[in-house]
Amino acid sequence: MSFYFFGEKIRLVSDIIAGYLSIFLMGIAAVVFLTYYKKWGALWRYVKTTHHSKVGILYLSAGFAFFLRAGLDALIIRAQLALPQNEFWVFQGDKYNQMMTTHGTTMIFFVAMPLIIGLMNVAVPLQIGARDLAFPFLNALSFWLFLAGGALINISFVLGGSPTAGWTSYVPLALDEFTPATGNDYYSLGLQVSGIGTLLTAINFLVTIINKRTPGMKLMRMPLFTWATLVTSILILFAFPALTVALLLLMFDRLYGTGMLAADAGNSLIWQHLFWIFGHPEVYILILPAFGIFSDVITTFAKKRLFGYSSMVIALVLIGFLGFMVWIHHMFTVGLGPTSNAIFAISTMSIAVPTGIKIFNWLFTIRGGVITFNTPMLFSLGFIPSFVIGGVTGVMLATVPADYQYHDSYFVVGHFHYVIVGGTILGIFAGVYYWWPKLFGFMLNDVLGKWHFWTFLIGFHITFFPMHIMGLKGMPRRVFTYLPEDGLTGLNLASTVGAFMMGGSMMIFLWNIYQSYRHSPREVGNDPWDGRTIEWTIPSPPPEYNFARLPKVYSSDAWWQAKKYQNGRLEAAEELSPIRMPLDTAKPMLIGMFMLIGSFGIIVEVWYFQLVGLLGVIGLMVLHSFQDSGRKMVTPKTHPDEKIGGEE
Amino acid sequence: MEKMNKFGVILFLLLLTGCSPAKWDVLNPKSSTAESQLSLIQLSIALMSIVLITVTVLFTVFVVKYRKRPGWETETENQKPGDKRLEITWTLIPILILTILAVPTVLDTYKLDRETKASDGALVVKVTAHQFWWEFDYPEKGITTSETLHVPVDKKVIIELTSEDTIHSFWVPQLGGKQDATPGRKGKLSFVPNETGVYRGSCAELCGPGHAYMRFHVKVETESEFKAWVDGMKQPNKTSLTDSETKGEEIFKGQCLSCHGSQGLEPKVSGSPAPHLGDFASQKRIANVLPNNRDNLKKWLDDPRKVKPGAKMPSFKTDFTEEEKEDLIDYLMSLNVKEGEKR
Amino acid sequence: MMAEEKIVFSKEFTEEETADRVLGLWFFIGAEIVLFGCLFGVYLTLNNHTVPGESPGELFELKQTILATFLLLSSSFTCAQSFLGAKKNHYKKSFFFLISTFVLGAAFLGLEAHEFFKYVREGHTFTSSPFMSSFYILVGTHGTHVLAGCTWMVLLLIHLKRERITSYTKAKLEAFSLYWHFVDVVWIFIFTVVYLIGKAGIIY
Amino acid sequence: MKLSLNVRQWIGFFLMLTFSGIAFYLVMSIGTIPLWLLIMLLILAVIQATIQLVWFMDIQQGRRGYKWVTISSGLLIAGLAILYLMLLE
Repeated sequence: MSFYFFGEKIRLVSDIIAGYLSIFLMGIAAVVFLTYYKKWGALWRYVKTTHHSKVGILYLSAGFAFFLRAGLDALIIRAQLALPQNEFWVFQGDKYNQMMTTHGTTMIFFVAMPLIIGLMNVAVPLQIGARDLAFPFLNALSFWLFLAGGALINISFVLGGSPTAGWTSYVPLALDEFTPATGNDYYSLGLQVSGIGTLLTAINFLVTIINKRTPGMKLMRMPLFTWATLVTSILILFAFPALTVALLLLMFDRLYGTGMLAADAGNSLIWQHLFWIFGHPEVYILILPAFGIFSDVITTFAKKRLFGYSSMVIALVLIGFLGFMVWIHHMFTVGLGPTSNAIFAISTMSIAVPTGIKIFNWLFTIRGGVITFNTPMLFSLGFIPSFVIGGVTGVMLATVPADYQYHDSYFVVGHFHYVIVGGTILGIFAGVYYWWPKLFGFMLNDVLGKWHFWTFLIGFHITFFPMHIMGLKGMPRRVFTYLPEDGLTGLNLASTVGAFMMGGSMMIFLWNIYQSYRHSPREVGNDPWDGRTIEWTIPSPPPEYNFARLPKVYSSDAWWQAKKYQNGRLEAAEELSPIRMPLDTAKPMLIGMFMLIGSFGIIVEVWYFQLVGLLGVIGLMVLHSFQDSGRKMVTPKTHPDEKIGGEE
Repeated sequence: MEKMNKFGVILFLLLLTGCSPAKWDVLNPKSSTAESQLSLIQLSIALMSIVLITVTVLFTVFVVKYRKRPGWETETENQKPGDKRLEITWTLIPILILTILAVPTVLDTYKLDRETKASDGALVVKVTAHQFWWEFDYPEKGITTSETLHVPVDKKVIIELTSEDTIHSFWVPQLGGKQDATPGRKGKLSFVPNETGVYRGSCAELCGPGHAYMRFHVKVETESEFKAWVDGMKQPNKTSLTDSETKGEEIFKGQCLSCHGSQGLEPKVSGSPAPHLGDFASQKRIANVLPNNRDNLKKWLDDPRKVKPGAKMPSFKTDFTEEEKEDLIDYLMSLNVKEGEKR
Repeated sequence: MMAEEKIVFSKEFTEEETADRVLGLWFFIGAEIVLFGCLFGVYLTLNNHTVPGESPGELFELKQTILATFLLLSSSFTCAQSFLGAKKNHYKKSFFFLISTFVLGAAFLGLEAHEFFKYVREGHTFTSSPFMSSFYILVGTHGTHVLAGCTWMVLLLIHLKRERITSYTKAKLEAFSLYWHFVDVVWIFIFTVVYLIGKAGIIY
Repeated sequence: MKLSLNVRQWIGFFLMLTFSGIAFYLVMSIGTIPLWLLIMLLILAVIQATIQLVWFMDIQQGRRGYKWVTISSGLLIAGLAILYLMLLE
């Protein structure tokens, strides 16, 4: 059975039908839920919001939704690889490549990035004492562009097949000569649209952190998560344009018949350079914010100042700078010559120095502290040894001749999962558990949290440690199967078991959210963790203007100092006065929608969709130009929990 | 606790696989190149173990010692928020460790490059990657083959790589690290095999749906065996054919030869669109997927793409009668390079 | 406990809001530098991937390009003057120079469109060779920026006409002038690297 | 004597026109470019860009340091990209 959808033949085979069914059922469930609990109004308020913490919640929830999807892809991949020459459902050959590509692309661009950006949205303005980001409208727009891009990549599976060329999408394989199905068009357009959103976010955070700090919050007094956000934003700012150009070339080559990336007419290596000029900083875009989260969490739960604050900051900046100087190490086997390879091997190794400084500073922050093992702290402690494994294998990969052996083998797969899961994902969980009470006013259950942590960590090691050995035994990455005589069966089976354990661990997390939502006590107060930074001075959840009066800050760990020496009160930097807040608007959502329509029109080559998309986006932007002066003047009242200013 | 997990995992895996690291391909090199790569791997593992152990020990000690417990309530506020001497120490020691690693890395990188460029009497093999098979062309010997690369032992081999379609990557773990085969570019790789045997090789760069089965073997032979094989390759396959084999040969000439070359039937030209079948009968697996036997061959002829996703070969299910298929299979199963024994 | 809320539409921006916009635009320009840098890199790489009968030397008509260059450089000057006028609260000067900027920008676009049509008529289309594709993408991306700038100017002119010079229009004009000058800087390099050097060819 | 911004912009305007004209004239009269002319053209372009950056993109308020930090970082990465892409040929 099959039908045509804008010229693309869609064959209704079992997995596609399952895809349609699940979309349909989830849609129905969502509608029923929203109607039954009368949540349409709340949803609409979220759609219209431009407020940083609500946009943060939107980012987090969309990110987790994509996490479930990409996790499902991972389980499919592991099920197919469990046994040699296995035939799990339909996921061999092209279908396996679809799963592998969506898993990678989604996890990086639509899970790790939005979850991190979500946490930034939630925490950064609070940490620096700002009312909102510098450009709230732009912030909402970034979210909806990201969602539009993510939606494009995700629906491609049921509209003619997902992209198949891996998340790196190397040409010539990704050109229409070798992958004529629309999958890779969805890749180029989806990443382009969400990339614009990410770039806007970066500009937004840069301006916010530079211009919007509360009086006394000097750069060298900022919490480490804010520092990490600053450096990350710089990386995004300069890395994403390279991806934009690469995707532009890919789109023109695939859809408009140019030959810039083709092997015979053009030059295929242009793609690899542009992609990795973006791609390596991207790795640091993912890990630096996690470093920031760990720094904040570890200081809070060890009840101790960060060891070597300034060297931590310098290390962050150094890692960010060096992140741009190492991309050739992804291309050692291309044959660019020994000089290139040697230079980039050394620059790659040198990143280990600032990273090492950070690790030891964390260790010495713990030393002499009073450690409590709450869930966020467990995730941060689990990170240290796990990430060090990923780090040392990274140095091993930098040794060029040895990398000829590791390159594109399962050793690399093991390495980057140790870095991304052992670093970024653990950091995200630590951050979510840590800032959850600030966001919602209740805590996540600690016992379930610990179950979540231990199952996740053990599952993680069982899944990814064997991969190093598989690589050393000669298993290349991105293969959908292997032969019985390869001697890889036991390792792969173990890895599959671990993957399903991690899947189960995610279920515990979801159950924890539900349980805590139902049963956790409300009114946790403004400082449930006995925190150190100024986000813990205001009520949870914060009022929309965050700080009725901005605090005056005299040191890093200002709130901790205030609790110790100032009777738990921070000096106010201003009198109570009306605050200019942005207006709610649905325009960002509509721009995202028109972007989606327009990009979809480009993919299926239907001119009227393209026109509608273009006119819609331009029209809304023109409209916004005449409405951007609207502000809400909010007169704040001090909250009893507010810890800024003298006793009232 | 973490540490225990990791040890548990490693132990569990070793039991499960029942093998020792000495048998892992990369750690069990059979050529000069792979040996020098292994020595770097060992050096880096040793150096990195120092780092890993230091961190793990400190981590465990600190977490256990400073956990909150009755009797451990300390003033954390007045402790030093940093220590320049300590921080300089853990900046300098990593730099030292990395220098120990960087020097041989750079030297080896240049050494490998020099070895690859110096052609001093080496055997040059032009390797062309196709979706999803490898073509091995010996320009000095005037022969072309696929699936199994034959090389003599203790003699330098230079592999010149290129690709016909997408990017592939040539990897034989036991003989040395990989090099990309990029269309429109030349990649180069060299090694001196030092032990006879058959080694597994594979494509390491995603090249399409059939990537997983884009494998090959390298057969390292003694000098005389290699000579015999080269001579054998230059001969027609077989002098006397049975009836059914003759019929099969006719079908082969009519239907298969336009894509597949076969030794002795047609002059071998490099760049043919499908693998060469000169020694088909000696291959372990059909198209690297199914064990090579008559039943599987029939399965393959009926629907190649079902057996190997993305295979370029069309289905011959309806083109031949059952009888013709049997004849063709008879013929294919007779294709073998009988080294030195031939006419 | 509930905070009072009042919605206002004020045509005055605080100094903070203006500073945010200008800083944001600087960062945007930083990203654009990398974008155009990559496009230049692609163009220079594919420079000699031509088909017979087309090469930069045979294709480019320098006389038209120098005219376009003069137009755009002048528009940059008028744009700066317009902002200078706004700074001195000189409405008429500001408005006049902004209109001049728009006219010059539009004329530049017209010339570029004319040039592209000429090439296409001669058979050098977007798909005829990687060289042509990368040329159209580089110059076309710049042209798109000019077009976006012209659209932006139309909006600015309406704002200026309606609001006269306020902190609100000044902030908008300031952001725009940064953008417009940057687009001009890119053109200087396109003119030199693509047209001049391309036309003459280099002796190695 | 410090010139007013207005005067500087007039000077900059005429300088830019002159430099473009010189570059145009040189190429038209010399033809194929020897190395010195290549360097000359690039210098002329850089001077024009600098005039734009310093005299035209002159924003007195806000944080001016970030202007040069952003531009130089952008140029560094763009330069690396151009260098490595050109090395491909």
